[in-house]
Amino acid sequence: MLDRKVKIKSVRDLGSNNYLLTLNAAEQARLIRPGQFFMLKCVEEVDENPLLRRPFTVFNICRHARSGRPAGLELLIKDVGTGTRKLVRMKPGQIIHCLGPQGNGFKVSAEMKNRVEMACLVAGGVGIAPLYMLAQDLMRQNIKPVLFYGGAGASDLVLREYFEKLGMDTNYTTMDGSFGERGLVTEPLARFLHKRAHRNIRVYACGPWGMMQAVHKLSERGKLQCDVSLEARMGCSLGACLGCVVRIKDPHGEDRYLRVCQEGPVFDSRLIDWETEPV
Amino acid sequence: MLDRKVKIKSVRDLGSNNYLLTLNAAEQARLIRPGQFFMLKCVEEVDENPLLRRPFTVFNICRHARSGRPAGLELLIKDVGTGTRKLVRMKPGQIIHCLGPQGNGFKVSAEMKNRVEMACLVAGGVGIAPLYMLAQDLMRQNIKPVLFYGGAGASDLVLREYFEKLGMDTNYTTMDGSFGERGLVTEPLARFLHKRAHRNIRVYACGPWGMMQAVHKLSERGKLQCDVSLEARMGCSLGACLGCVVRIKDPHGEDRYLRVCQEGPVFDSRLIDWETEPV
Amino acid sequence: MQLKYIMNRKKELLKAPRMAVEIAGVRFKNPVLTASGTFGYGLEFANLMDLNSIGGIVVKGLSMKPIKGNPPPRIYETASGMLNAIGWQNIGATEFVTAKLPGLRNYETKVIVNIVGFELNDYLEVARFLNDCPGIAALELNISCPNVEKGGFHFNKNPKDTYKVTAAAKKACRKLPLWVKLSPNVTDIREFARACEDAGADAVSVINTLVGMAVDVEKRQPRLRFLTGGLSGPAIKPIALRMVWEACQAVKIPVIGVGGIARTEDALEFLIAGARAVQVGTANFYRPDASQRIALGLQEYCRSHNIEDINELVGSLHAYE
Amino acid sequence: MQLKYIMNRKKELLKAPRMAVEIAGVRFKNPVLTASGTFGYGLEFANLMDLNSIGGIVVKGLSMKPIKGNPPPRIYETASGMLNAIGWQNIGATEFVTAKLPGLRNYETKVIVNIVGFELNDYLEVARFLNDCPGIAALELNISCPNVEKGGFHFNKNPKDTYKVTAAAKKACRKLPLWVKLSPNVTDIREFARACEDAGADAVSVINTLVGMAVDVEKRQPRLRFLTGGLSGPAIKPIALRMVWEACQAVKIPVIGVGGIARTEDALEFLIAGARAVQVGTANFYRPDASQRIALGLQEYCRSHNIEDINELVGSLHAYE
Ligand SMILES: Cc1cc2nc3c(=O)[nH]c(=O)nc-3n(C[C@H](O)[C@H](O)[C@H](O)COP(=O)(O)OP(=O)(O)OC[C@H]3O[C@@H](n4cnc5c(N)ncnc54)[C@H](O)[C@@H]3O)c2cc1C
Ligand SMILES: Cc1cc2nc3c(=O)[nH]c(=O)nc-3n(C[C@H](O)[C@H](O)[C@H](O)COP(=O)(O)OP(=O)(O)OC[C@H]3O[C@@H](n4cnc5c(N)ncnc54)[C@H](O)[C@@H]3O)c2cc1C
Ligand SMILES: Cc1cc2nc3c(=O)[nH]c(=O)nc-3n(C[C@H](O)[C@H](O)[C@H](O)COP(=O)(O)O)c2cc1C
Ligand SMILES: Cc1cc2nc3c(=O)[nH]c(=O)nc-3n(C[C@H](O)[C@H](O)[C@H](O)COP(=O)(O)O)c2cc1C
Ligand code: FES
Ligand code: FES
Repeated sequence: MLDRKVKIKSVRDLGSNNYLLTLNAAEQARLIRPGQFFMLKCVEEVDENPLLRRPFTVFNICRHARSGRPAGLELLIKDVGTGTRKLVRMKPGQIIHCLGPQGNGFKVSAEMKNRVEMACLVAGGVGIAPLYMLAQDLMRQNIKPVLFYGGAGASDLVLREYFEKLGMDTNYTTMDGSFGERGLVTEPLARFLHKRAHRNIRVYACGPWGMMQAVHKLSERGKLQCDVSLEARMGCSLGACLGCVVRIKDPHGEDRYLRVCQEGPVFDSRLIDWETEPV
Repeated sequence: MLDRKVKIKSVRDLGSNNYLLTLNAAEQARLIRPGQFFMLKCVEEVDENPLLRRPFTVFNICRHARSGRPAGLELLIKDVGTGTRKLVRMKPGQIIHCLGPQGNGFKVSAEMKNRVEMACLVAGGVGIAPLYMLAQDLMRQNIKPVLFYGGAGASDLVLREYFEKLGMDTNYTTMDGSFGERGLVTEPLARFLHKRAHRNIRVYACGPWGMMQAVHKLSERGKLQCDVSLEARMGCSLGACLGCVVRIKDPHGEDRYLRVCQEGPVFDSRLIDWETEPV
Repeated sequence: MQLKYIMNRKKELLKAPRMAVEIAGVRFKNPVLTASGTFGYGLEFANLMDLNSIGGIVVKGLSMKPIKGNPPPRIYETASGMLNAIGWQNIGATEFVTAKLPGLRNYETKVIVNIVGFELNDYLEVARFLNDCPGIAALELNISCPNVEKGGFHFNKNPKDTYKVTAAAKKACRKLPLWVKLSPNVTDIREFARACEDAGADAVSVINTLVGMAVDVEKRQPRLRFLTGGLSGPAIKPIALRMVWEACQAVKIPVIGVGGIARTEDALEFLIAGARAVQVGTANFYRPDASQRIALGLQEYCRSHNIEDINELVGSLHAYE
Repeated sequence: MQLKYIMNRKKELLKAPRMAVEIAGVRFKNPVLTASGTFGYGLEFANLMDLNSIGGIVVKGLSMKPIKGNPPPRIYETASGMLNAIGWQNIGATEFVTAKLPGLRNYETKVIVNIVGFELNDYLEVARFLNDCPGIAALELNISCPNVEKGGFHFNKNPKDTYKVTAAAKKACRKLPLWVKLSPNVTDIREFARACEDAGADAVSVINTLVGMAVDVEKRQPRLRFLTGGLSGPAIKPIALRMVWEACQAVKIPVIGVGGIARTEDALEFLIAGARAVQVGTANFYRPDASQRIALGLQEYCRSHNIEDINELVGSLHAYE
């Protein structure tokens, strides 16, 4: 974990309030594992509003053309409020404070390939962010990733070409039917899992709470392990403020709180108390 | 008085933390009298810090080359704190809220030339701001303006070339002796007034409180009318908050408060209670 | 063609949300007022916004005789807020009635007069005087100003005194509804709101400013000559909102929300928390048409959220189970 | 040449301002501490700043047994501030002493333990326990946390209760200096500071958070599941500073300033107003090395203002005549 002032390389408008932010943060890019995130100060000056940094997952590491060495971070940012708005309105060359990488990402290990045949990556909108590096990691372990990507309309399915270029199977859904199947992303996922009952499939999900809960239920029904990448309002990302917790229901019915910034953001979906949305 | 969103045309660095800000505010430029000021929101967004607008005198009106019609405002801005810093760091094309013209400026009338031979314009540092338009007005009435301009060093005597181009007599002082006479601006002024006792001279001063007080005393001694342009922290500039007052000592020794934004910023120096600095 | 136009217009009108609220029998065309001391006597803003667009104007605190106020510096800006120690400078009730009120009567906006006093009798005197002046919709008893050496603030230090001054003032202005403006500088605002209700107040305005201070570290001097001042602006909004919510739980009379309201969203928070109306204060200084924008914004919100009557919104907060 | 270098170096050292302050016999190398609940157990920040650069660390409020805390959402950002309703989540005193304190002892920075409790006995139990643990410089009695249903906050509602809990706690931790952390949600902080002093407290920390609230206007739900939360950050600085100044007028024991301190200038304001030391809170979140920067900044200020000893600055405010 490092706290650095980094330069904004570019801000690309992807439509539907989504932006791809590229940061010149080579030093930090070298440390990243899929699913980890960075805390960005959404303004140049440290005492300006918003005060608190905002968490964003790394979408991709960009690399030097020749050496292939990490050169910077690519972050997918959806403008949803004051902080994100200020961030995406910044100009190349401007400086922001960037702290990370933070959190426990997805654990993809070499021995996993013996147990896992296939991985379903389920994204709702900007929840796509952590899944690209995860897909690459899985492929390196010869685990076949299949993408399930849902949004309100076609324009919400940003950056899908990245996944297509990896040669992945993709399933798209939109609520308005403007692209892919009309309806919820859990529908094709349910059919997919139903057809492959008793196969060793691993599920990964990131998106709105309700969507992740639905994916969790499908996984439970199929007795599949499901990892979800959660969101919570964060004060510090250092484990100090205890502001970012999610409620955990342990097997004995006792509840307790884990910090999304430390014990997460990726959790086994069976741990989560799905009745208590943390945001 | 108008409240407009205006575009920044340019920000010119004059050295020593002074900047010349040009605003595309033709509509408002047409309304100005010398000594009036504008309230600028020092940030683009209205709910950002600093919250309150900041007052700045108009230094000059820039005009269309051909028609000679007012095209915008030139303001001399010294970076002394958060608000001014944000303002001078803005880029051409950015938008700010601009309210004005506000306040009572200098009253230069046609009948004045019968009573007044000559005018001493006394400036301390950025206090030069209201004096350029005043000098032009005086010259239009055939009253000869003489400039007394003091600063800490040569680089504080910004924009003096504007006055020289008008063909005015100028007297410069610096505390470090790097330009003009070494010492306080009141010294050459005192000599000047002493040599011309019993002449109909009018004095105008703008600068630090202590300097204006000294000029006031010199004027009183010479029984000359002296107008000072005061500073005060302003909440609204509309006469509503009562935050910007200066203490007035009336002839009966009773004190009361006048609003710098409404009854000022230009006051007859004899009115002022010089013991109570308003900032 | 014309008929169609009329029909459409009628539909539109039917669809237009009802924005009026009532406080103690007085109807305000919408729940947006301006806060005392931040909008002068109203007319100062006539060039910058449409005074008719808002529900009401609460004018600067008035005493019977003019008050000079505190020596400067009187204001200082802080993070998302400002301190002020104006000290009740005002032109006096007589001058207000002769020089300002006639101008205000040209607008269809309700005028509420905030009244100040050092002692009980000061309040009563001005209340009695204004009671008979046409064009005033209500009085707002300011017992919560922290910026005078021995001002009415002491009436807001314990609920018994609050009761006393409120009851007496209520008697003094029988014709006019009486609002009481409460201080946030207390341990429990509910006690004070209840004291007002018990004493016959028709509404409470919550909150006045929080006492604050700032220091010039170069001069090692207070930033305000009065040493302390009242903190206002967006910085205090969370505190004001909490107190409004508490007051709403404690009393049945209407609560008027004040403190850090600068945008439509802020006003909505207060209404949802239970405020019958809101007052826009410090925001008037940096955005002179803030109150008009908020009034329009509320209407827009109601329209887009299918709320037919703004009163549906009042107190509609549903807590977590 | 070398001699000259040594002489110069010596001069420099002689010139270096003395930054240490003393509170109840404990020497802090400089007056900058971190505030409870905003710096975890200290070690979380070890990678991001030099823990040795600051005077002390006040760790997260501890109870004897671990506490789970409140359900989320627990925090929300507001204008220049934030609301929190953590609800005393902590690992418990035993775990702290075995798992955290040994790591902290590797630093030359004083460790102060903030203690929480629902009832009198909770405080005494943990105070007694910590009293015997080496490596703790002082205890800070937190009777001012607004974020637990029936937390110690009630000890801060009237001075008598404050006296009672302080006197009892003082007895329970005879070996350690006792600081009491006061709530700003009161009518007169002086009464509470005096109660602490009378009860034998060695210092008071002023202030904890102000109770605030925020509403999601789309969901019409509170932003925090606990409904209300404690407001902290730059927004509250003017209030904190005023209360520190008031407390300093009221008591002779040292006052430790807390509330919205994010920059050197903020710390200076508190010291000049009379605080013997300051605590940096919310700023740690958005600038993890804020406390170190402030410690350095204070030294720089002293140097450039020819202040030989930082204690000269303490209480050096000169009011207007
Ligand atoms: C570990 C982690 C990783 C994240 N990664 C990404 C990422 O890669 N890309 C990305 O765009 N976002 C990501 N987020 C979410 C992102 O941090 C928030 O969108 C951001 O903090 C909002 O800040 P703001 O100031 O713009 O919104 P605020 O002004 O704080 O909130 C504005 C409004 O939006 C609501 N809101 C807040 N967050 C969200 C949200 N995520 N979706 C919808 N509404 C919201 C708030 O409740 C509020 O009503 C991540 C969050 C976490 C915890
Ligand atoms: C009628 C009027 C006309 C003015 N015209 C001009 C003008 O033409 N050009 C111009 O540059 N300024 C002018 N000023 C002053 C200008 O308004 C202030 O410098 C500005 O408001 C400071 O804002 P800030 O946010 O940068 O400083 P703040 O952050 O508010 O203050 C920073 C620090 O500087 C101090 N300070 C504030 N104002 C001044 C000052 N004027 N000089 C020195 N220290 C100060 C403060 O006390 C504080 O310690 C005028 C003021 C008035 C009342
Ligand atoms: C400069 C100034 C003057 C004020 N004068 C008065 C007053 O005369 N009477 C009163 O009841 N409140 C007065 N107030 C308090 C406001 O009416 C309001 O309660 C407070 O500022 C909080 O609202 P805000 O945050 O929207 O400004 C004044 C506030 C300011 C900033
Ligand atoms: C997330 C959070 C947790 C806190 N926890 C505690 C605590 O456990 N004990 C305590 O005495 N104060 C606690 N506080 C209050 C701070 O120590 C401090 O008094 C307050 O935040 C004001 O300072 P600031 O504005 O610098 O943050 C907490 C504050 C925050 C923001
Ligand atoms: S964000 Fe502070 S503990 Fe997780
Ligand atoms: S600035 Fe508000 S009255 Fe002058």
